[in-house]
Amino acid sequence: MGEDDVILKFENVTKRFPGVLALDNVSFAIRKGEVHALVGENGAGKSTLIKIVTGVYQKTSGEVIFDGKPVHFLTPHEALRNGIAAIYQEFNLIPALTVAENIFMGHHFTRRNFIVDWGKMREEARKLMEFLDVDIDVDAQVRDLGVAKKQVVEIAKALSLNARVLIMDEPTATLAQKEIEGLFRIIRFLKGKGVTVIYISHRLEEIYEVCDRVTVLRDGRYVGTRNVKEIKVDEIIRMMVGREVVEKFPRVAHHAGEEVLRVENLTRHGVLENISFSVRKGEILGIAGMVGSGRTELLRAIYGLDPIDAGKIYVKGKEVHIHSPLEAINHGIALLPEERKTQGLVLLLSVLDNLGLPLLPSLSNRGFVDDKKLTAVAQDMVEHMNIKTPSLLQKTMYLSGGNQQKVVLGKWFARNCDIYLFDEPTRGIDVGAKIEIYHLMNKLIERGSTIVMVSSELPEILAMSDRILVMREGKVMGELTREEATKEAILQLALGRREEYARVE
Amino acid sequence: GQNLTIGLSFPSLSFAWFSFLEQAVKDKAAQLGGIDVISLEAENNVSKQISIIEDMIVKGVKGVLLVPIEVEAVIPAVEALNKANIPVVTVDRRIKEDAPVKVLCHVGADNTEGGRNAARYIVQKLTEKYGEPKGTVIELTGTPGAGPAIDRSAGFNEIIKQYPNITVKSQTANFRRDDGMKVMEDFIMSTPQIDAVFGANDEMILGAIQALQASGKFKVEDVITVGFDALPEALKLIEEGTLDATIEQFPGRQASTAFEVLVKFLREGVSPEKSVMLIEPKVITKDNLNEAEKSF
Amino acid sequence: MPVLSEENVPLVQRFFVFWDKVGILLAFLVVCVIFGMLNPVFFNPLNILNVIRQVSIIGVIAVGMTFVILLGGIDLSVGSVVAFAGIIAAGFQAKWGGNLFLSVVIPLLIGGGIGFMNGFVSTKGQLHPFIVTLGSMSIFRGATLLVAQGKPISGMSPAFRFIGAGMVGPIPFPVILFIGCVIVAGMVLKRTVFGRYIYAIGGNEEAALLSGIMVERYKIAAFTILGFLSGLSALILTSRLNSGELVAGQGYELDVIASVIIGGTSLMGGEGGVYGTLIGALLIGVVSNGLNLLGVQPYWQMIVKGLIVILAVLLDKLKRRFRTV
Amino acid sequence: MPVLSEENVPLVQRFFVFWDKVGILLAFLVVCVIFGMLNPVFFNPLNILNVIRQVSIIGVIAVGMTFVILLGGIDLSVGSVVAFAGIIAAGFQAKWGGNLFLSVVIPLLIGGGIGFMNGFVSTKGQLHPFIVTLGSMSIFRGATLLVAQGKPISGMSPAFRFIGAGMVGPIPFPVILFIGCVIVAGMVLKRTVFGRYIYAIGGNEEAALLSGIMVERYKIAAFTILGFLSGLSALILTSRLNSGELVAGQGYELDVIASVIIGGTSLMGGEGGVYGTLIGALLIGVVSNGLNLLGVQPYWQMIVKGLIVILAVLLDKLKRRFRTV
Ligand SMILES: Nc1ncnc2c1ncn2[C@@H]1O[C@H](COP(=O)(O)OP(=O)(O)OP(=O)(O)O)[C@@H](O)[C@H]1O
Ligand SMILES: Nc1ncnc2c1ncn2[C@@H]1O[C@H](COP(=O)(O)OP(=O)(O)OP(=O)(O)O)[C@@H](O)[C@H]1O
Ligand SMILES: [Mg+2]
Ligand SMILES: [Mg+2]
Repeated sequence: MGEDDVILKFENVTKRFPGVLALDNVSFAIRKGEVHALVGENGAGKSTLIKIVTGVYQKTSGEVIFDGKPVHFLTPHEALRNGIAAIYQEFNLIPALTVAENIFMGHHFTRRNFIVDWGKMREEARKLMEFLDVDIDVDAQVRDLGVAKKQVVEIAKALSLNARVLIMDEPTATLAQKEIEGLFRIIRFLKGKGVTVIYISHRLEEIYEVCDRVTVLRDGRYVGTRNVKEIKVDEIIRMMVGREVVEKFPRVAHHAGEEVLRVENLTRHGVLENISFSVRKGEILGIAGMVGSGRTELLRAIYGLDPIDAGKIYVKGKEVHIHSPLEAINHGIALLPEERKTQGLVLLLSVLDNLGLPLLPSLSNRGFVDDKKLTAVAQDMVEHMNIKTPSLLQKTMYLSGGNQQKVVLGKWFARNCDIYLFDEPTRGIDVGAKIEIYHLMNKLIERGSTIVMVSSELPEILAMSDRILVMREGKVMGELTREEATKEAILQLALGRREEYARVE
Repeated sequence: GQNLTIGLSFPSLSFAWFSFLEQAVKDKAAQLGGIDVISLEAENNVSKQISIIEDMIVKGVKGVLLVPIEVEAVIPAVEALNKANIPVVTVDRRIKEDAPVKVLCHVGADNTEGGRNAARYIVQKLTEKYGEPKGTVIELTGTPGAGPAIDRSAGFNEIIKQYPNITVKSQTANFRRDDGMKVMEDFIMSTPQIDAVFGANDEMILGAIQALQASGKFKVEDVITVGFDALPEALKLIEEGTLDATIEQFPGRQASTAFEVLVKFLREGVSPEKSVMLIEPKVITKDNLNEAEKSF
Repeated sequence: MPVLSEENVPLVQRFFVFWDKVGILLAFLVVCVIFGMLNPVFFNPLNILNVIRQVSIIGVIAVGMTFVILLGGIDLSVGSVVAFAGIIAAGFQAKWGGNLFLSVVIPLLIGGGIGFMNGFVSTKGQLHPFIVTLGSMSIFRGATLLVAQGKPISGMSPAFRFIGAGMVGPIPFPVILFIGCVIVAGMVLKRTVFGRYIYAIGGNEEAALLSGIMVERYKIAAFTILGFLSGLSALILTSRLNSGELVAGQGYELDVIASVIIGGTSLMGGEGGVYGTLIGALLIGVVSNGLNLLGVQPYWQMIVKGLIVILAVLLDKLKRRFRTV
Repeated sequence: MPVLSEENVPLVQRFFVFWDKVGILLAFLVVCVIFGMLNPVFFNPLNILNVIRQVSIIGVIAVGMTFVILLGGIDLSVGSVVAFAGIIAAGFQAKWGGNLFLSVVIPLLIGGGIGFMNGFVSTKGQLHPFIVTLGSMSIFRGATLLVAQGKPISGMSPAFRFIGAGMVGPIPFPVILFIGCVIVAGMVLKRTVFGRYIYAIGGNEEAALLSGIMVERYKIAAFTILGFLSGLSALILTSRLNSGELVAGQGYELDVIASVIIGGTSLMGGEGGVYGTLIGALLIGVVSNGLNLLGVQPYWQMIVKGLIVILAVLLDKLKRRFRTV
């Protein structure tokens, strides 16, 4: 490979955080115009590496060579000016502002260089939405969007920059099939225009669809770079984990018991319409649907976070009226929210405190926390879920995205509940850890709990659910049994072709 | 006849001295009969006082009794009163003398002279004690920048400076009792010998007395203590022998005289004989307690 | 997603959507109408101009404070800046040669300079502006006393007095300055890149940074603007009082911040605007004026003022309850 | 994941990790040593007890304010609560029968009650506590004047005077109350469920809510504690001054909040603690005492105080710069 093909080159890049060596002498190169995948377990150092490129973090030592010259960006501003843009793993949107403005934040269309040209901005935003083939109102406030739509806005924002190098850190973690296909279309389009794309994902199958080469990091160290065409998934996984990982979905058969949760005609004007379903003990109910189909809203309504306009909820046969999460918890219901940073974690607190949060009342004695018990429970969770953290006392804000997600999961796994509502539970979690989590879910079922799982990852929902509910525009379009469920069947329902697959109840 | 509406604007209700003044006005009004008094305080804020007077003009008061927060800053409000043909009498503090505005009359005491009187009293007492004017005097000054604080301190120092053997240590205690106590506590730590304390108002000297009593280092009786304003509480301590003296400025007499002048002008069109009536500030000690205006 | 069409929206809700836009304005009008009914003088045009003029001193600062609070910051030093810039203005008028140009420009520059320092120290030092400006509040109160040597400075020239006491036709000049500031600031916030960045930074500082916005620079700029406007307020005040006062501006910070918050700008940053601040400042002014006109006793004034402020914002926030009905 | 062992950490960095824990304490000690060198009286045990006693009035409130600020709230009404509870205590002592029990218990209950109201209105009404407590600041200042009819109330019984002026051995009783509050609050924050919830809510209210914490209840509780401690401070102050003062507590809010922030508690909530507040309050007290001992002029005191506050927190924050080197 000739030097002039290379656009970005890492030479012995090292990054040290207090107590953590996040990157250890990483050296590799990225070629002009390629789509380069970057993979590795949670905490391997992927996000850190890209943040060093874009000037969010400063490297401890080593060299980043961009376009043949060593660069050292001190702020994202400098990186952007040099044509390097990124979609970060966590959202970087401004909730109170509109979609259009968020897309062009930092590079507003202007007249005379300082007057904002609103018309042009909305027009261009609308064009981007069309290009992405999604239905998002460019005048809506970002705070009113679900996670997936926010992700789409992030993508639009990155596209609007006309960057030479575009970095995407897990852009598809919450996207459903249709949106993912849209994204791939765009990546190919960009590639055609000569843009270099660095693509980070834990969904390895995606790499085969769009990427040319793949680089693997493990524990902050460079493992290797391969042509995607010449390497099998198993081999990538082996490079990532350092050992063989065999079964992908460790699903065991369950015996469904009595009914534990029944929802009848649940309605929330404008969001949910006449939703009815029931789940039995020992079951996993999957909920599938497109972006914005109302799945999150459904879980929130059950959990007492949003007021409902009509409908009834029964827990173990008794009608309940839930107005707050505490009431839900008292009825044995737990919700794992979809946005870990804003809803799942107290970032300022340690891993220990976060894991303990829902447990404190049961781990205390006359109001005093029993720290020994708490530490034991938390330690147990960290080991079970393989949470990578220098210590239990590390603040969760310093964990990698996937490890943060594991803490959110662990928080609820540690507490004994009858009904778990999981919203995108494995978002951002690496392959190896996912299997651990599926094992844990199985354990919960064995323990006699019930799981309702919203997921945009079709293989996961297909493999883990006993039954699958498909939603569209706030309505239940149909229910599929394990036998009926296929990728095609779900997509048909989710896209609105009810007649073919709907089951008469 | 028709009820007369008179506005009273004064700096702040948080200082008891002004509530005596206000009360005196109200008593006088009740005595004269047929008068509504609208009294408004300005939270010690000059621009608020101007707003208040503007509001009084809009409301249509017939006359204004004014206790200015600052001698200069209130002039625009007096200008506005002049323009609206509303007579104004100033009480306690006089607006700047050469200001191009009309004031019907000024009734007041002289804070600078009060400060001088306090200093003279202390000098006399020190002379009695040591046979010559010498010793260490603590001066607790009022809120920095506030008019009365400036004047009282100026008068006090003008006299004290004439005696080179008297050392003055000054610190502000913001006209507050808690600050008076705190600052005094610190003086007690830093000063080996304290002969006298002057507080530019009674609140501060009362706080200082608390500090002296609690110190164990000094006995209040051995320290010459002088306050200012002759509040009932101060008078009571003078009676008990804890406080030596306070300066009386007769707020009640000031207020009722001024009010009478104003009402007379409004009702009978009679201008006062003198345009300035000064009431001599008086040193109140155990010997002339009965001359104090307020009872305790 | 099924979007409700206009006809489907219940009337109540449509009302509250409307309210959402009008916000505190309604509460303000309610207060005005009540005062007007209790005392008709209240609606006298002279009184109305009177109130706006009274408000302008606080209001001009509140316009600047809106920028800072939109960024999620706060500034407690504004009162001291008013005193310091005021004493300097008075000094140039009455002591140091009486040059009109200097006595206008220098105080504005000093105000801007102090604002810059506040912004610089808090952003570069990563200190919360609350503590930095608490420090400068004390520093510049002391500096005021030091410069003036403990005595107010008076005697302004007629030209200088125009700033605070002049009239343009029937309109007091301070009113023109104040309303002018509101309009310009409104335009800046809504239409310029600078304004949009203010919202972005206040809404999510990290996101703004990652979007390539030079966060620190804009923060410092906002504090500088506030300092500058505090300087302007000092000019109005000094000119109105015909004197540089040492206790000027004491306690202004609370009135100013209250105006901004009552006007609906969030102390967390990112939401609000300067028109709300206009209403907020007017509300505070009107309550004080109305109670004075009614001749309410001072003790009761404090109590009633406190209650009205709380009730007004409560009324404004009630809408939230209904918005998600 | 490679965890760095102790030996690998560079010495400088280890120093700053240490500093991180000690925080403002170091800055505080530096200030103390400087004052001690300038005037040896400063380190006289009597003076040290003197300072702590002076600080206890602000300090007791600051302990309560730590709870509220940890939750991301703020309370401006504490000064007025001190005045109101103080005048009530004085009233029960000197006017309404002199019952010791009532004159202690009623002010505490009133303080707690006002705190409860502040918390209730701001959580249920979804108003920022800044504006709610700005309102109650005005309301209870007015109420104080109303109750006292404009005159301080004095003449406390010896038993009541023990609260503020008594000694237990060589230690002033207020010092014991203050340090007691710090220790209890420290335990509550560190060891109880309630304390942990405070941090969780302050760190991320939504996450706390989703974890099943009754956010509103704890917020109201924190305001109630603060109100109660303001009532305690009022007892100490009234008892020490031997009088219920009208201007009592004016401006306390700023000193109290400054103590908490200087002590390292974040105004954004979720970070900090009450031991920091202890140091913060002591720092403010020591600066004032030290400057008084040196006989620094009032103007310069203001300037120097402002500078020291800024420099101390700056010194404390410098560590951040180094932590991520
Ligand atoms: N600001 C920080 N302070 C301390 N440690 C950090 C910080 N940021 C990241 N780390 C640590 O650095 C390591 C690498 O994190 P990074 O976020 O790069 O992982 P990642 O490969 O992106 O993982 P994931 O797939 O979970 O997102 C992790 O162990 C993480 O805990
Ligand atoms: N507070 C809100 N105000 C207005 N609209 C909202 C609000 N919250 C959500 N919505 C809209 O309601 C719809 C349902 O969103 P929801 O998040 O439940 O969908 P979802 O199926 O979970 O999809 P996602 O994958 O985006 O989370 C979306 O179109 C979303 O934009
Ligand atoms: Mg990552
Ligand atoms: Mg969702």
